[in-house]
Amino acid sequence: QDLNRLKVGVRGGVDEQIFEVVTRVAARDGLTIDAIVITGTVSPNRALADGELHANSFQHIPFLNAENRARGYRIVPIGDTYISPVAIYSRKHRSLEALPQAARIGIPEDVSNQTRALILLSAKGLITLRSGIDIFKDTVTLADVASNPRQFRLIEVPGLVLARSIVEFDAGIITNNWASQVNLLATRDGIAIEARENNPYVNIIAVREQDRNAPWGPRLVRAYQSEDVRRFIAEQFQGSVLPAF
Amino acid sequence: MSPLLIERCLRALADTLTMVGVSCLIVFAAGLVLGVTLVTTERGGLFPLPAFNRLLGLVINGFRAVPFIILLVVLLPFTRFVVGTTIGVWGAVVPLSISLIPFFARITEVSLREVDHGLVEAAQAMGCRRRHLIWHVLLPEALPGLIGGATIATVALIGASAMAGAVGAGGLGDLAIRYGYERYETTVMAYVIVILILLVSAVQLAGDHLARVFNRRR
Amino acid sequence: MSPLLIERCLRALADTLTMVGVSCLIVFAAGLVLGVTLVTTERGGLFPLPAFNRLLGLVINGFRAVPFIILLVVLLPFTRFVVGTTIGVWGAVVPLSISLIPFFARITEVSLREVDHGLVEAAQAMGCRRRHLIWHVLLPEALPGLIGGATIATVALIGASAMAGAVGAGGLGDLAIRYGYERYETTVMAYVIVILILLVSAVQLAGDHLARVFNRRR
Amino acid sequence: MSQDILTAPPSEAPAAPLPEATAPLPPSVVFERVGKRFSDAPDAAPALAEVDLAIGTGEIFGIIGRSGAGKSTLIRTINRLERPSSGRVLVAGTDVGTLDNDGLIALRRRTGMIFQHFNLLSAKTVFGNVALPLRVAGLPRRVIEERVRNLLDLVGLADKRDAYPAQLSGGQKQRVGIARAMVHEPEILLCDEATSALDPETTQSILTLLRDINRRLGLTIVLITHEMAVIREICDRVAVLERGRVVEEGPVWRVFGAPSHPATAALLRPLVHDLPAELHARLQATPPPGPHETLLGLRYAGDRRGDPPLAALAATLGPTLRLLHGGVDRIQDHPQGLLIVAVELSPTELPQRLARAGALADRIEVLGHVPLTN
Amino acid sequence: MSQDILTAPPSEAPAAPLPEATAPLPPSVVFERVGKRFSDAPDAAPALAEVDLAIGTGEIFGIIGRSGAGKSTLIRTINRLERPSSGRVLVAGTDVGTLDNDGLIALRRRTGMIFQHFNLLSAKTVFGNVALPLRVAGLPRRVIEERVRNLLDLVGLADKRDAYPAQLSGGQKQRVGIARAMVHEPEILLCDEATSALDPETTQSILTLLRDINRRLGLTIVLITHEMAVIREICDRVAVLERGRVVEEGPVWRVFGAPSHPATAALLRPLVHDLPAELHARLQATPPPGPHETLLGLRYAGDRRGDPPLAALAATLGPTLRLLHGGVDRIQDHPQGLLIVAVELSPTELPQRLARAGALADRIEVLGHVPLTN
Ligand SMILES: Nc1ncnc2c1ncn2[C@@H]1O[C@H](COP(=O)(O)OP(=O)(O)OP(=O)(O)O)[C@@H](O)[C@H]1O
Ligand SMILES: Nc1ncnc2c1ncn2[C@@H]1O[C@H](COP(=O)(O)OP(=O)(O)OP(=O)(O)O)[C@@H](O)[C@H]1O
Ligand SMILES: [Mg+2]
Ligand SMILES: [Mg+2]
Repeated sequence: QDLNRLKVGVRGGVDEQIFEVVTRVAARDGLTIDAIVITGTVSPNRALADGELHANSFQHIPFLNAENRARGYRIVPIGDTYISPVAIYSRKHRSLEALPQAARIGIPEDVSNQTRALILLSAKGLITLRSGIDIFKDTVTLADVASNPRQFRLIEVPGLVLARSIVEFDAGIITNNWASQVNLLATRDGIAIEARENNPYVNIIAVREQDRNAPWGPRLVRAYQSEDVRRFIAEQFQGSVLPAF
Repeated sequence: MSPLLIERCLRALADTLTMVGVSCLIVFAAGLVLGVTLVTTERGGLFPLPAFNRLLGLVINGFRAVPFIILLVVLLPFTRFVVGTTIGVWGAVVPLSISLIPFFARITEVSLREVDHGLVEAAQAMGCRRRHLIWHVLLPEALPGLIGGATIATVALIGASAMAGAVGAGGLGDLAIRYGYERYETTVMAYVIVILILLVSAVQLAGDHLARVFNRRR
Repeated sequence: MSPLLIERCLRALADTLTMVGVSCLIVFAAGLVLGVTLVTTERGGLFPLPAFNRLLGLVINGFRAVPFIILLVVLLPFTRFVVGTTIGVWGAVVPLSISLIPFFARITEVSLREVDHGLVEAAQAMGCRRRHLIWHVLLPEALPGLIGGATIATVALIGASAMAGAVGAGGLGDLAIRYGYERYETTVMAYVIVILILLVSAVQLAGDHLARVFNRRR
Repeated sequence: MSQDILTAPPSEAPAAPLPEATAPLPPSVVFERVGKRFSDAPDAAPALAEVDLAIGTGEIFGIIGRSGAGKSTLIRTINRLERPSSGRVLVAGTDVGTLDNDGLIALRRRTGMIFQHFNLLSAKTVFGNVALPLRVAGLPRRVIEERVRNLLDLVGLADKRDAYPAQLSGGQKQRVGIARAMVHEPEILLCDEATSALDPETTQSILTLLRDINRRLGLTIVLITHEMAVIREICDRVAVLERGRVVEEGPVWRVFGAPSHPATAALLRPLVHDLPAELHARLQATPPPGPHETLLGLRYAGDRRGDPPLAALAATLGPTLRLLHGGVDRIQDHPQGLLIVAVELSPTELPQRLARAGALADRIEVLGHVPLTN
Repeated sequence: MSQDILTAPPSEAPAAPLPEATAPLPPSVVFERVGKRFSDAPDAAPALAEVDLAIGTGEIFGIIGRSGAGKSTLIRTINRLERPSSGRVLVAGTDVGTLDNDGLIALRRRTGMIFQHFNLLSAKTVFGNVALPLRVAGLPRRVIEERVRNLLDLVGLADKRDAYPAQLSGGQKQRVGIARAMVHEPEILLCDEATSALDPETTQSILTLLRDINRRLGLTIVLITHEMAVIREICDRVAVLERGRVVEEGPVWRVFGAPSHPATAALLRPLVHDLPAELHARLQATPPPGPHETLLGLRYAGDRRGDPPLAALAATLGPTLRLLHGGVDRIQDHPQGLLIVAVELSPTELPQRLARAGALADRIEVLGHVPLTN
């Protein structure tokens, strides 16, 4: 059945900010959105699966797939939101070529973002991964590194700290939510950036499978995928967050 | 500060006060009971039950050993059973309380151990039952220390409530983290932290005052 | 459990022991000093400096009011300055210590307040200087309570060290969170939590034992 | 007739002299070979060893002994605050060691205890402290209110009713302890130096109170004190503890009049009117050649009836007889004491006069001689 | 010559009688209109009010008074544990209220204090407690070791050296407090009921110790006690406190011999040998018709030299004269006391005999008459 009031779980930072605009847009359509800000990556899906939320908006597809697999949720995407490319940052070196032999490179420690970082490194030809990896399905860890010709030291560091302690490394691979906190813009400050095309890391609005066809779903997606939101993203994030609609 | 922000701060303050206030009541009540139980059932206590005491100690240690975030997840079914939801302010009260109860039990234990044994003997000599000893001797004599401990626990609770963001409960701590740290709006963070400091100072002042009032030993 | 996991557990245990051990030393030393300062400089104390006392109290409240994660971030430059790095075990020691020092200062304060004023008078009457009063009266007489408080603080430190995973320090708590919470490998989490409980229990037993040994009042 | 030195306690009924202990009352508290060790070290002296005593119902029983002799430890075994390491303690025929929790509480409610260190609850007012035994016994509020008020009046603390113990002087604290121990009208009262912090006047009024309750209600009192005057004043029997053992025991007049153990004698010595230091310093062992006085000690042990016959003494010892120091106390109507007198008699006269005076005192000693200078 | 009742303290040198207070020593402690209020309530009675006293150097000064009179509060102003609300306290000429921290510490190091409630550090052993004043004064370890050992020997606690206070009896604790107050050889010793928990024998040895140090080193002692015998034994002068005011003050023999204030009389009454209750009960105010004895109280106040002339009394009062109760104490060589005697005299004879005996005592009172039954 249709609803005029939705509880949506969002993550602090980018998602929260965007939803402030989405809420305004939706209101014009008579849809009230309670954006519940939830810290961390576990509760939003669980609360959704438990029916305490109608939808959430904080994750990309590979993460959702991993969660569905690991925890048996039946959560499905109903609309794309944005892509936020991962970049390689450095305060010491101006390009990938300038990285010294055995450089210290910080990478994320959580599984899906580590996958993303290693794929970026291999895409730039800095390392090679074992063959046969499907970037849309598989997860990659340090154990999957097949060759590392420049003997980079890849160090797992939480994004929070890596963003702020980038001076301690020759380079670091930082996801946007952490980088934006310290005013690092992928487009401006990255010495290498993830491809936008064919990028599996599209963020989405997710609902429970049973709500896939609920009438309020398209209204929510429509509010998100509006011009107001597009303009806001462009102004606010200056290229490090790209609308995926 | 914009009206929106002021409203958010007020909202967060209200959330924090609710979370902390309700949790406090639960933590004090349950922590006192457990602390008294720990002290009275130990070997040489008023009601020695060494095996039970060791078990209780182990359970308390267990709850203190588990990281909050795991406790939060493990407690989800219980939380839902008790308050009907696992998110928001009420969803936070249960894990917050449960993670602070063992802490306050230990604080209570330490305070109760300070009570002069001569006073317990005097009360025993007049034919006090154990409940009288607890009610008329242990608790009132330890009261200044207990109030001090409760103050520490309340501030710890305010600190722990910052983690309630993990269940979408909001509150001041979470607001500070979100603005200061996920949005990098440090002025807002500073405002929120000032409110937090005022809150903590108010709790501390009130606690100190009460402890002084109830200290009849000078 | 696979050899890899066993090795990880051992590694995490070592990390936890290092972090908690080093932080403990710092927390106990600084917390004692601050707690003694709080008690002695208050109005009616041994060395009344009410204005300073109020300021110190405010600073301590400030550090207790700021959520750990914000403190961690704010302290990053300081941490780098002191230990040369912001990550790993040593990067965690600084924020851990600094977040627990004010806590232990308050615990110390409560314990020191319990000391019988008659004993202070007796020492004053024999011409003790303030440092003698602190060294020969306040600290030894409060020792059982202080040991109890130190036990509570150590366990709290073990708990807080789980959050130190946020700076990549590793340790048992972090391992439990990573496996249990982010990867859903609950058996591993269970193993790690058992180790944590053993650790906490060992600390508690040792603390209880020491408090008993140093309690000369019975 | 002048009244101001007739200060017998006002509430004193014209009672007959106390019964002698020859007709023992049914025992209220019995110690059977009670021993207590605080340390496991085999060479450590025990705090109590083989204590055998029986205290009669309605008796006022005194325990004296040197500091550290074990008095407090002994009295604390009666209400099982201390468990003996060996032997047993019977109260009203029941072994207190075998009592279950309810039995123990019942026993303790029939017992009052005044502690050497007061042990007042610091968090309760004077009223609250004294009311506690009644509150835990579940008495109605009005009864409590009235009884506590009465007792506070009796111990002179009516105006301190709402003070906390920290605001009281030492003696005031002790009186709160006394009131608290008596408020529930116990059958047995254990007093561990109950009047040590009190001035003589207050002590007197407390002793009067104790004896009054003892006579009216048959209260059994076990009383530790260092003030021999207190023992003399109200105790029926007394036991002397020395290194944890009972070394002497009996009616007060007999123990005080003729102490048989050195420990007793040592405790009583300051009570015995000693020769003052000034006199002692001038004393010579042999009669000096010139005019001199001889100092005699006339001892009355109280075990025969008859007061020191001053007239007969004067007739026997001559017209120079002066009382220098000392006196006689009546303990349970037995006059006891030591008179130190001076007489001017020549060395030849002295022996025969002494021989004649022999019947006029229990014992006569020549203390020495003082030359007359003026 | 029998020796066993000659128990003058062994260390006593053959000293001349103490100097009378007519030649005052230079004052060591002076109270000038000292007042103290604990409560701000205007109607609350002050703990101290307008206390003016001067205590001489080398003097042993006693303070007595009813429980709650303000004795402890007064003595605590000397080393500024209590600050007076008004007036000032001078020690060796310096106002203690104006001392800075170093001055205060210096004063306190020249002062020892024995507390009414002992106040021993529970976390230190007996040795540690007694050694503390020396340790904080920075003495070398060997000196400390030796002095503490000596003092523990003197107070009889050598075997408890390593015990903690909780393992001691009340009297043992008090002796630790005494040793601790004396170990740094203070010039002024403040004793707040320093012997209240001690048996008479131990009390005696402590008093001997105190007087010994007083004589040898000129120690000034301010001493609160409820044991009048202690005052009589070692004090030079005594002050009586009542509701915070000094109501009487002077040499002990004068205050004790002729108390001028009712409070003093009340404190001394139990010391004055009262008529025992048994006798009192049989007393009649008017002479009965049949054969009877008359009880007389002969009072000696000590302000004239001369011991009770027993022979002259016997000659005056007749051959039936018996000593019933009471005695004479020598205080600072002044004999004082009350003799209660019985005589058999007819109502017509009595007045003239009493008139003749008038010169033989300071005061003679007729207490009453007892019919002779046998
Ligand atoms: N801290 C306090 N607060 C309020 N009143 C007090 C305080 N200390 C003492 N008093 C009161 O002051 C008066 C004098 O007390 P103080 O201790 O000097 O008496 P004291 O003469 O030593 O009596 P005692 O012989 O019983 O020890 C008492 O009435 C007491 O109740
Ligand atoms: N808890 C304890 N641990 C070890 N020894 C103890 C303990 N309590 C008492 N003692 C010892 O036992 C002995 C008897 O102590 P108790 O208190 O019975 O003496 P007391 O006769 O009451 O002496 P006082 O007149 O000084 O109060 C003392 O030598 C004391 O040191
Ligand atoms: Mg005792
Ligand atoms: Mg006093």
